[in-house]
Amino acid sequence: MKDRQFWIVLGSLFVVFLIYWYLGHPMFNANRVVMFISIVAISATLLYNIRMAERGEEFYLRPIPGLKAVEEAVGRSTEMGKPVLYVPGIMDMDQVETVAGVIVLGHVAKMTARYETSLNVPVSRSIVMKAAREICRESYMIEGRPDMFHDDMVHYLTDDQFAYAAGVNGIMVREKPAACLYMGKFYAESLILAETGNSIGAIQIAGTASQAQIPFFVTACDYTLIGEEFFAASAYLSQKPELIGGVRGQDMVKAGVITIIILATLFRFLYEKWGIGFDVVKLLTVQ
Amino acid sequence: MNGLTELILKIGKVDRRWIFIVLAIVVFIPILVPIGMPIRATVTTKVVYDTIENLPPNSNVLVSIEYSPSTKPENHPMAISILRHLFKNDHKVFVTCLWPDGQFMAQDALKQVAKEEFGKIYGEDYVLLGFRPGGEAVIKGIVSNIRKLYTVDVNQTKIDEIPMMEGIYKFSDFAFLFTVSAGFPGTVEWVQYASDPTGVPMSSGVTSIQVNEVMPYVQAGQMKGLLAGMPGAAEYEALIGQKGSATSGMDAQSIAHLVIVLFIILGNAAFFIERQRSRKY
Amino acid sequence: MIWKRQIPILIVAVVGAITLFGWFIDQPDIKSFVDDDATQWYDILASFAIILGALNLIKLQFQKVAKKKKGWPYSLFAIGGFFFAITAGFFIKSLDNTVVWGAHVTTEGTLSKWIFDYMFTPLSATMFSLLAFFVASASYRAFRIRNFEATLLLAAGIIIMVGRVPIGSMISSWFIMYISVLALGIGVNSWKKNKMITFGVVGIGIVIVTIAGFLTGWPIDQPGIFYLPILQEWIYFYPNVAGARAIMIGIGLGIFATSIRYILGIEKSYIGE
Amino acid sequence: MSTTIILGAWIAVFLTFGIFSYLYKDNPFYKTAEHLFVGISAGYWTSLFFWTQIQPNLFGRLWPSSNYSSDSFWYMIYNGLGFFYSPGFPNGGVDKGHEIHNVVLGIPNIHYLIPFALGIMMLLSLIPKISWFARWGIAYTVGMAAGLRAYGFLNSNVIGQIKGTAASFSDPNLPFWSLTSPSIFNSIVILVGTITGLLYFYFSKEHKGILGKISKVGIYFLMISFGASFGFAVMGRISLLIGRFVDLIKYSGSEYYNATLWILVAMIIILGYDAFKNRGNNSSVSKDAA
Repeated sequence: MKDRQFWIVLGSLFVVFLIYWYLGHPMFNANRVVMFISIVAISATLLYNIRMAERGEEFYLRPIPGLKAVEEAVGRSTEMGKPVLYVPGIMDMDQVETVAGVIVLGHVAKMTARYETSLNVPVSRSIVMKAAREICRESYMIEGRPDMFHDDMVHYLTDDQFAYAAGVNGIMVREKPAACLYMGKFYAESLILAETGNSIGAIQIAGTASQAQIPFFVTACDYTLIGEEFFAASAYLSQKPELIGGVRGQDMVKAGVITIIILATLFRFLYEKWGIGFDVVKLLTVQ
Repeated sequence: MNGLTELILKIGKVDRRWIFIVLAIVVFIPILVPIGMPIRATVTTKVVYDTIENLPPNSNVLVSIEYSPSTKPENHPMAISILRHLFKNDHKVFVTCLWPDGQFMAQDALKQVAKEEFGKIYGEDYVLLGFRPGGEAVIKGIVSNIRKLYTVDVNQTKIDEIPMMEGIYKFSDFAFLFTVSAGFPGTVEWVQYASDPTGVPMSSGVTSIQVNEVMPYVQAGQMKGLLAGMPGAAEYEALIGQKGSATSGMDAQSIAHLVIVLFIILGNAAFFIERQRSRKY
Repeated sequence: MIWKRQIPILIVAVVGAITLFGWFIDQPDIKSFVDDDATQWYDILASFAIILGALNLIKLQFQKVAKKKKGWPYSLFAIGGFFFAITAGFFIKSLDNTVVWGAHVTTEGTLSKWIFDYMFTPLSATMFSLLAFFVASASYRAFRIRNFEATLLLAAGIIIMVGRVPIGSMISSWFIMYISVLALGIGVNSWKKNKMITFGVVGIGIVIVTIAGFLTGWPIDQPGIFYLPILQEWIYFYPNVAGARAIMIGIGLGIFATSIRYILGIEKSYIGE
Repeated sequence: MSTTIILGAWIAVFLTFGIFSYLYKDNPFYKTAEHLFVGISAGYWTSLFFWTQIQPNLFGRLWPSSNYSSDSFWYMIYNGLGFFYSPGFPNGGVDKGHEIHNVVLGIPNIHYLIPFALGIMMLLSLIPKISWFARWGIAYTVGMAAGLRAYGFLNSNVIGQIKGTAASFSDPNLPFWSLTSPSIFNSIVILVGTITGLLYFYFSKEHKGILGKISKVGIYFLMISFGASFGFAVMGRISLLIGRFVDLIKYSGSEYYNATLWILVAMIIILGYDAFKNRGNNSSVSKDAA
């Protein structure tokens, strides 16, 4: 019973709901009870794991291959004495993917500080520029190299999608970076960036959850963090309890979803073949 | 053999604007000189056709337009073919838009099909309710009480002055929903906030790029078939027997695809040759 | 501090909880508030947000002109275009002036519709169609078979691209069988690295395919697994749906988790923290 | 063919070629067209959103014509606004057929003052010093979107997909093998693909041993899915290009005075002359910067 307070609250909520249910559950839309229970159950799982993480409980997160590739890429650009180009996507800080992109930038900035490689971060939103500068300055501080950090390492180009892609292309062609990292939310311009990066022979690593752009990054880049891998990587690097707890909680729910799929197939077979049990399909149809 | 490898490698180094010119020519010529290849309907397109064909006579059908001129070549032929099919079977068509410029697209389609081709009467056979901003919240408003959201139609006439709006108060008063969608808000939001919570059957015509996001709904039965991109629109034009812009675009689409596949194969051939060479030295 | 931080978090928590549990409440007037009024407020605020975004964009252009930043003359076009669209929307309805205010934004023959047809449509449609050219050049210069996963991706992509268009139904399944025998040969060659085995595999493969072809009279669409239109339909309706479904469930849970974190006030990225 | 349509055709063709000229290199034609696009879409959104939501559904509820009384204080404000912009505030109130609820102090639908106030605060946030004003309005939209999406995604994208994956294996006339119609083999493919795909995104355990093999199968299914969306994406882009060429061909007709031909030739000459004039310097940078 690790988190007594959590279980007491959950238990009492459950009892209150039972009493309310047996009192005829006024004002409650009964045929959506399956959704109500799953919302409460999943939220409780997430909250439980976040609280455990906040208590400092050690969670094992499997190593993310993409992150190792990032270290190799920065190492390679140090050998070749060329800069590292980091593109945090084209959207603003209200997008969860941009927030994850800035967190990964902090990790990359620590490496460029340690290896003394120059870092170039063109951005397309003013709030992203502020956040990116903050996190880079902090990383250079932690690595004990505040002297190496200068403000225009992170610089604003333009808000417009294609003008930004053209601007970043110009930087790639002029400075010929050895490593190009694309971490954040991308739309159609992902293709323009990855293709030019390919033509200058740079190592390219991408990370995004934008489903339509993942195929282009997978074929054009050397390594791609796909969807949730990107979020797990940023949680892993940020060491923020609510992010690590969130990843852990979602894993538990995913395991639950897989079990339910297997059980549902089984029950459906039993019910339709020999009439045993209950109609699972009706249960899962919530209107 | 050596000459060929040199040629492939040389193509790899060529300025990419030559590739742009090749694509422009390959797309331009088949539009001018149509070849007319046979179009074969796929299962998902047939399911849409059968679902609309089996709708009970003059039922209320909600058609929602969520695309803009930037994807008009894919979406507009779908809207026109579906409207032709609905008006041929004398259904009552109600049109809403979740995208601002969807209102223009709906206006063009209705003018061409309802007014000019079928001579339908506005306000009795079809009505254009127009655009309301708010994305998924607009869908939730239509599901619970459409009259609070749409008090006037696109020409600013009051709803209760429109005869066909009689008895239409919320989403479940419609027998079927067809949405023509190009992104957010679109088909996904209509499944999540309208069709799933109420059980009203729905189908959709989407741009090619959105097909992958929507296919799981079709396979799980949350949607009745799907028109997938311009090929889907061309197949539907063949099913209703009225050729349109999608069919005429298919020749150019076919040849352009072959050229892109050729580029991928050539590009990878050059990649293998270079890797072979770099391993030797 | 309270105004900038606590109150927005409180608004998110209260509005989020009401909307989330509004799905379950059956009581008429709470339901009508949650489903109708709260939704209407959302639509009104969404409109203000879009207008704010537009004005912000134009503010940037004004600053660019004021400070004479690089390329400022082009910002004059942006500002000119903005005021031209505003006059069409708010001041000059149309030349013959018969349209009601409000309907003028979309009715035929108005200035707004003219701007939409002859300026907005070509600009936004052409901007999107640029991507066709970049896809073509990237397909030559960037889409590489780096590993087995990339091979699967490109193979599925090519089968769908060719199978879905009319030309795909004209390619006979026997032609595809011959190509797969050659592809098998390349695979075996790079795996076994022995010339003899490769020639053996390819030779036997061709013989089998030819005999089977003669026996059945080379029907163009049999066997189905090698006929592109049927193969592409199977790919995008079964294995593709399985993969897309795994991603969809993952993202669905992710969005659920983020929404709950917003409502519980754990996630505050929307106010820039 | 009226002159406005012909003039429109010529402008449309100029803007189309202006954007296409980006393929050659970033040049003044492209920059002009692109900035016009930014300006026009900003102005166009502003007017459209005002006339489809704010005027009918906000002002229509706060100052309905059915409650109009020229001596009430509330409608005096309305007449003041009408003085500034009469089309938006026609005299006699806005007549959009809204029902009237809770009239307080002569103000109909008083609860709509809340979104009105939050909206004004959002517009005021343009002033740098009080840029945080926008947070309340944004908080409302973020809160409501969270409440809507939490339910919508869980119901349709999780539970709906579980139902779709748990296929029925008991149906006697379901064939074991068939490619394009439901069959036992296809149901197994969906079941295995979904479960292995989900396990690929499992982070709490090292992907070794059995879990390693399962997630390997999972990534194969994911790659096929990415391949399909790659194929569809290319298809969509080509369709859009076809649409543009069809329009250009239409405008090259004689009734439009062959707009396409003239503008194309003019642009090629201008850009060609410009390239010829400064072919010496930085031609390598501009070549690839496109």
